[in-house]
Amino acid sequence: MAEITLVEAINQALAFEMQADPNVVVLGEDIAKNGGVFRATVGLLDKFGPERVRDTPLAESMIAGLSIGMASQGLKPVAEFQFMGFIYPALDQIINHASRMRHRTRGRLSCGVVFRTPFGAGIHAPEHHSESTEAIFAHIPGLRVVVPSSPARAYGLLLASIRNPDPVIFLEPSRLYRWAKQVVPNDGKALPLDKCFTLQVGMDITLVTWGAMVKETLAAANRLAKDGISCEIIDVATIKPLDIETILASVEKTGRCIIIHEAARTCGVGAEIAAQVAERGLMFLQAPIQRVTGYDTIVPYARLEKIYIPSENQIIETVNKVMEFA
Amino acid sequence: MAEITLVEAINQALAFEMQADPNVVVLGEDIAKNGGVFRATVGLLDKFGPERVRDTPLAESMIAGLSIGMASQGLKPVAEFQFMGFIYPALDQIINHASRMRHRTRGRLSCGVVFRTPFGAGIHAPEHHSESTEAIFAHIPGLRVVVPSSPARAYGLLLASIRNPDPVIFLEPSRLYRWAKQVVPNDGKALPLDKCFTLQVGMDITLVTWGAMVKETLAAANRLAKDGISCEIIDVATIKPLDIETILASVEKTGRCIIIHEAARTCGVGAEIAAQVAERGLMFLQAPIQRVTGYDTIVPYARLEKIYIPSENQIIETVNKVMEFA
Amino acid sequence: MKIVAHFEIPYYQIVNEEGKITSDVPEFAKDPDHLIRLYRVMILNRLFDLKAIALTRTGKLGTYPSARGQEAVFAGMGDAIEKEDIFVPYYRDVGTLIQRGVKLKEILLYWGGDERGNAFECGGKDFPYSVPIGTQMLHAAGIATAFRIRGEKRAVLVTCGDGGTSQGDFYEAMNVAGVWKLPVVFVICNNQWAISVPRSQQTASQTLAQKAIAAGFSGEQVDGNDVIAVRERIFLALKNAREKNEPTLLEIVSYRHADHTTADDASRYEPKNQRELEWKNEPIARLYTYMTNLGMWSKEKDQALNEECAALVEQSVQDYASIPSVSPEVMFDYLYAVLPEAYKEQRDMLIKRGESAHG
Amino acid sequence: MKIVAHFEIPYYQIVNEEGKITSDVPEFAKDPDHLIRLYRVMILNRLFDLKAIALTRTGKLGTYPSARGQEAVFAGMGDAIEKEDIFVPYYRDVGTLIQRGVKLKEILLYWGGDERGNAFECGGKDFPYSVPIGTQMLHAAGIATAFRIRGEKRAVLVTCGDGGTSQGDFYEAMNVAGVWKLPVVFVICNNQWAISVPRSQQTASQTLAQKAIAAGFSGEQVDGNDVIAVRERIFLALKNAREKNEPTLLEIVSYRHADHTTADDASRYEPKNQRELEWKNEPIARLYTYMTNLGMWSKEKDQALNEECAALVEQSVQDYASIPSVSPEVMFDYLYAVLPEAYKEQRDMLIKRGESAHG
Ligand SMILES: Cc1ncc(C[n+]2csc(CCOP(=O)(O)OP(=O)(O)O)c2C)c(N)n1
Ligand SMILES: Cc1ncc(C[n+]2csc(CCOP(=O)(O)OP(=O)(O)O)c2C)c(N)n1
Ligand SMILES: [Mg+2]
Ligand SMILES: [Mg+2]
Repeated sequence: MAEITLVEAINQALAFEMQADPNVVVLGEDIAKNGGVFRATVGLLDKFGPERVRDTPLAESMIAGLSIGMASQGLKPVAEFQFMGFIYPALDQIINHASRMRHRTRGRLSCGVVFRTPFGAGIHAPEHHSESTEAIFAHIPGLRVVVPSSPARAYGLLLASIRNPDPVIFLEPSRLYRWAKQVVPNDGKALPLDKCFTLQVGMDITLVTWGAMVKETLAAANRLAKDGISCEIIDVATIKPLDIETILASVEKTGRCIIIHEAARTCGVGAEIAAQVAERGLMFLQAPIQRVTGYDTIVPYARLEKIYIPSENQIIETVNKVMEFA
Repeated sequence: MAEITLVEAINQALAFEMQADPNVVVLGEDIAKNGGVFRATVGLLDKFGPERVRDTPLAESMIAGLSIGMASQGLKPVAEFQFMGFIYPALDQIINHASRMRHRTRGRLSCGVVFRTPFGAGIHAPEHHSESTEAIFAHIPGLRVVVPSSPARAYGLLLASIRNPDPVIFLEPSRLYRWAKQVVPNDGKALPLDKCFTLQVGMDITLVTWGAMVKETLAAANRLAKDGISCEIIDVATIKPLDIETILASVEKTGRCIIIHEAARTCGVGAEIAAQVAERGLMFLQAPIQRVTGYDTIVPYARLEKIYIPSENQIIETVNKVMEFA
Repeated sequence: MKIVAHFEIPYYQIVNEEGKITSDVPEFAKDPDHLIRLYRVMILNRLFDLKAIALTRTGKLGTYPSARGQEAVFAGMGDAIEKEDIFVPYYRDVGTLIQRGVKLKEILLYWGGDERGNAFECGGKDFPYSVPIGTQMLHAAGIATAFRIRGEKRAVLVTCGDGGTSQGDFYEAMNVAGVWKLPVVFVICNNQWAISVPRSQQTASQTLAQKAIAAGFSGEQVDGNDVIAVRERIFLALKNAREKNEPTLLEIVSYRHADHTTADDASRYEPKNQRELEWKNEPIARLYTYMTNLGMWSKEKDQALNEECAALVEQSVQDYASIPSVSPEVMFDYLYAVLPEAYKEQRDMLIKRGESAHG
Repeated sequence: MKIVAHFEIPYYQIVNEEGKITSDVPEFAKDPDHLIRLYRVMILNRLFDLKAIALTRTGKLGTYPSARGQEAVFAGMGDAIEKEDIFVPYYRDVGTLIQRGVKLKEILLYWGGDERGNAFECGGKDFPYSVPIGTQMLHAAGIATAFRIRGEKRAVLVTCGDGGTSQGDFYEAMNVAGVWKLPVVFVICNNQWAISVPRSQQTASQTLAQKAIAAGFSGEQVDGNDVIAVRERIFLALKNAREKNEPTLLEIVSYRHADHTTADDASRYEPKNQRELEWKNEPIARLYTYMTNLGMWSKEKDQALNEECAALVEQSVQDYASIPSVSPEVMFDYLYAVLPEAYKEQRDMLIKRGESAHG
């Protein structure tokens, strides 16, 4: 079986579920004939036709609002926003409607939609193409927020997201779209939407991360292992609802915790994880929790984006600092 | 001198600054002839005329986008969003433009706007009128987020916000609009935008809060004092940038910290404060940090909103729990 | 210079303010029972509004938006729409909801601050009120898209106010309805005010109906005080939607004979006398005159109907009062299809607190 | 039924695809120097685009959006607008920016991934490129509002693509411009494509110009391959804006003779031959023919001009290459007017890291 990239795994999951469930409809800008600017939806138009694979006019609030209407009648819209920087016009529809349709109708209507979008910096894109604002969605009750970091997890988590009856914000790290290949059997098996994935078991320190930063974190842990520091790596994967139990159990074991994310530090999801570990795991902590994050600045345009993204070195330095804490 | 309410203090500050600075322009829905649905802008149309006091068509993205354009040419727009639940259509303009105009033009253009909006539950308003989503704004680099909790602070902080050359999100706790009256001299004196206010000095525990929850926090501290528990109360007031030094200094003294906010817990601003205290003040902590917050649910419609808002009792219980921690 | 496109906006009226016929009477309006049904909904709506306003004064309801003066549009819509169609209201559409099977006590429950009022005992997939102005237009387009994808011959009817036409969502919805040929009818309830902002300050477009030109389909104005014209034009537009996948924009022109909501005080901004001047056009008297002139209605019948409707309203207030109060943990019960582990502790805490608050 | 409003959309052309005059030639176009100036901008734009595309291939630029085939609209705008007016571009407007005083090396710097390209050494308060589609229309309306409040006789010129007309912001901006009588000219650069989505799938409206009807002011189509018509219509619209506070919507119709950007591959979706068929309309050849026919231009002059422009482009590439690299801490230096205490530690960390990365 051939190895596939993360974006190919997305495509595989979409095709699988469209085949399995006639209610699944894919929509977005340039997703039909063009197959998506990242090629995530390539081939779907030919396989499933223009009724179920729809190029929309250029309007993101519209994409979200349409999806909400469609979902209310039992369809399963999977909508693509071309980049996370362009999802903001849809926030009103997402916050004021998608997240609360079930709640405010006491279950009479629901909103089983998946809003997919590539996110993060590092692909030399124009301004506004490199945002990581997952924290906004993580704050909104009623939403689920899912971030895959490997082809296999992209496949399994996307299937789970489509099958889940709640609105899901599905964030795809564009920096990983073509990073690593993996064999991903097209078996239609979903992964759980409420569990962290422990990517590496370790004894000395817990590194909690998600999305594109999994790459640097794995690399850092690899180098740290050579210095005899054994890192446990947790890929949060589902940011909302948060599986804090897995994280706490790890911190109980290691006594140390670093959270790594690309988003700006202040009020990022790292703050929530740190707060919960501090509230519930204070007694385990042998050193202060640390966050390695993007700066509290606008994500810079391409020239400086590499400097913005937390580096392998930054992670290693922070681990060393935490390990030295007495 | 007469005592005035918080909303009257807002009005006083607007009138003062419009008089002092001809560049200040006020705009929003129903703010001119009608004086605003909460009467915050009452009288301004008569004093300053229809060019500078503008009823807009009903469109929030438009209100934000217009303000950005106006500010780029040196005006000082102070725009009202009728309720926080209706600011979301403007998030795209705020996140993609207001917050970064100075940054992306390397200072050539700037965006000195104030976006005012009432927020919070507890006034028996319809659905979507009771949100507290300050955390969204607190996450966005380039913005300032300010929340007054008394007439005097409303006056001084609003003046400071208008005079500040950065974009300010100015959140007015509608539950406090007519809660307490205070003499507020119309002296044009601004308050600092980067300092917490210590409302009450105490020795045993630090209570960190802002906005409408100042009310319950003060009341709880009052009752706790009778049991011999001395609370230090910090009104964060400016949520972004965060004056963590004042909070840390207090926690260093008391060894205990509770953060109280009305917004949903997950990824609320309380998480950021807890994270920073845990990172930088771990050695001071005699008990785990706790958060007393709104639930991770949609703010319920009027019938249940009182149950949603954290109560005086909840604060007292949490303080007692933290005080008992050994 | 050559002209490459031209457009016209028609205005429809069948019965004028004197109760006189000004154009062909449609078939349905020749049936007295049908007219009386329409009339009854308008009376019920008006009496219900008065009662609801009274209830807000005693704190039994929160804010309430009255339809006074606009009853014809809500009655006409409810009458024109088929059961299988979907209705997407804004927040003033009590008259239509009644005809869709929503109970008066549910409407009271909603404006009394309880989401159970959105649960609609009658079932169905109509939307609840939309508070964020304009957003619902897109939901309607989405529902219509679902019908197209499934090949169902159903239509969607959606409403907004004159103020709502300024929102981007209004336009985006019309635009996609035009280009995707969606079976949706957009209705603007033009009552001349958006809270305190008059129609003239909302937009410079001569009519609101012409906004459809931007989306490439037809728009028309209808006399909103003429329930016969309203019902007929909406009926035909829905038919067109169902049969030809043609969207339509209808601007129903009337006047808001009330404060915006009970939280508003129109005397601050409404020119003195304007309401009085407009009152001669109000829709209930017009249909009364028309039917009385034709001998199908009388003062006596009117009184009986008013009494019947008043009793219904009274009953609904009692039904409302006897609805058992709700457990706070519903906040969590409808948040997700299945409550995630992460929030169970919060739900338990809420229940514990609720108990101690009561005990 | 009566007709209460009617509208027409005109189409303007002065020189057709054969270089023949089809309507009155405006005064400015009788001045050969003026025409040559316009022609020069178009040539410069085209050569610059080709160079920029080449630079992306070697990684010296990031993504770049070519104006090939649309040079007339950008040249015409830059010529028509006054210095005191404000220009609010979308992202394809190189030809206009040049005329506004922005240096070619700055444009390269921008597309090379550096915000300094937005700093415009020439100063002024023109806006930088707008990447989030449609948002800039509102900025233009806001700037125009500032002019009205201050009583300044200045106008604002703003652009978007055909795709951009589907955004709510586009409509909201036009609506407020209409009702507030704002001195703003909205220009739609209709190149028939929004990335892969053809004009026909973007909206059902017969013309894009008619979208102005929704906002209550006039819209017109202009032959976008006829730089004389483009320049004249924009000039008049700006004049109207300045003198009468009348907004206008101009749909400039041309064709995108390029991939959407260098990150795109139009062969995936563009029908074969369409580009070739459209090429006979392209604006540079048309003006060349027109001027040559009138004896004011020649092959020799053309070659000289091309050489001069190529040299300018070449020089700009060298200037670009010699711009010193930027210190990472600029991220913080332009974030706020004065960096708040809360972020100083992060800035220091960044500097420290930068040093160690270099050292
Ligand atoms: C997005 C949004 N902004 C503001 C409001 C507050 N608001 C409620 S009703 C209203 C006026 C609506 O006027 P119109 O659309 O004409 O409808 P009407 O109430 O007159 O029937 C406003 C501004 C809102 N509900 N939603
Ligand atoms: C809000 C937003 N959504 C999506 C995009 C991605 N995007 C960039 S250009 C483009 C197509 C624009 O087409 P059009 O408006 O016709 O302008 P053109 O590029 O053809 O000149 C899209 C979808 C964006 N930049 N902004
Ligand atoms: Mg209205
Ligand atoms: Mg285009």
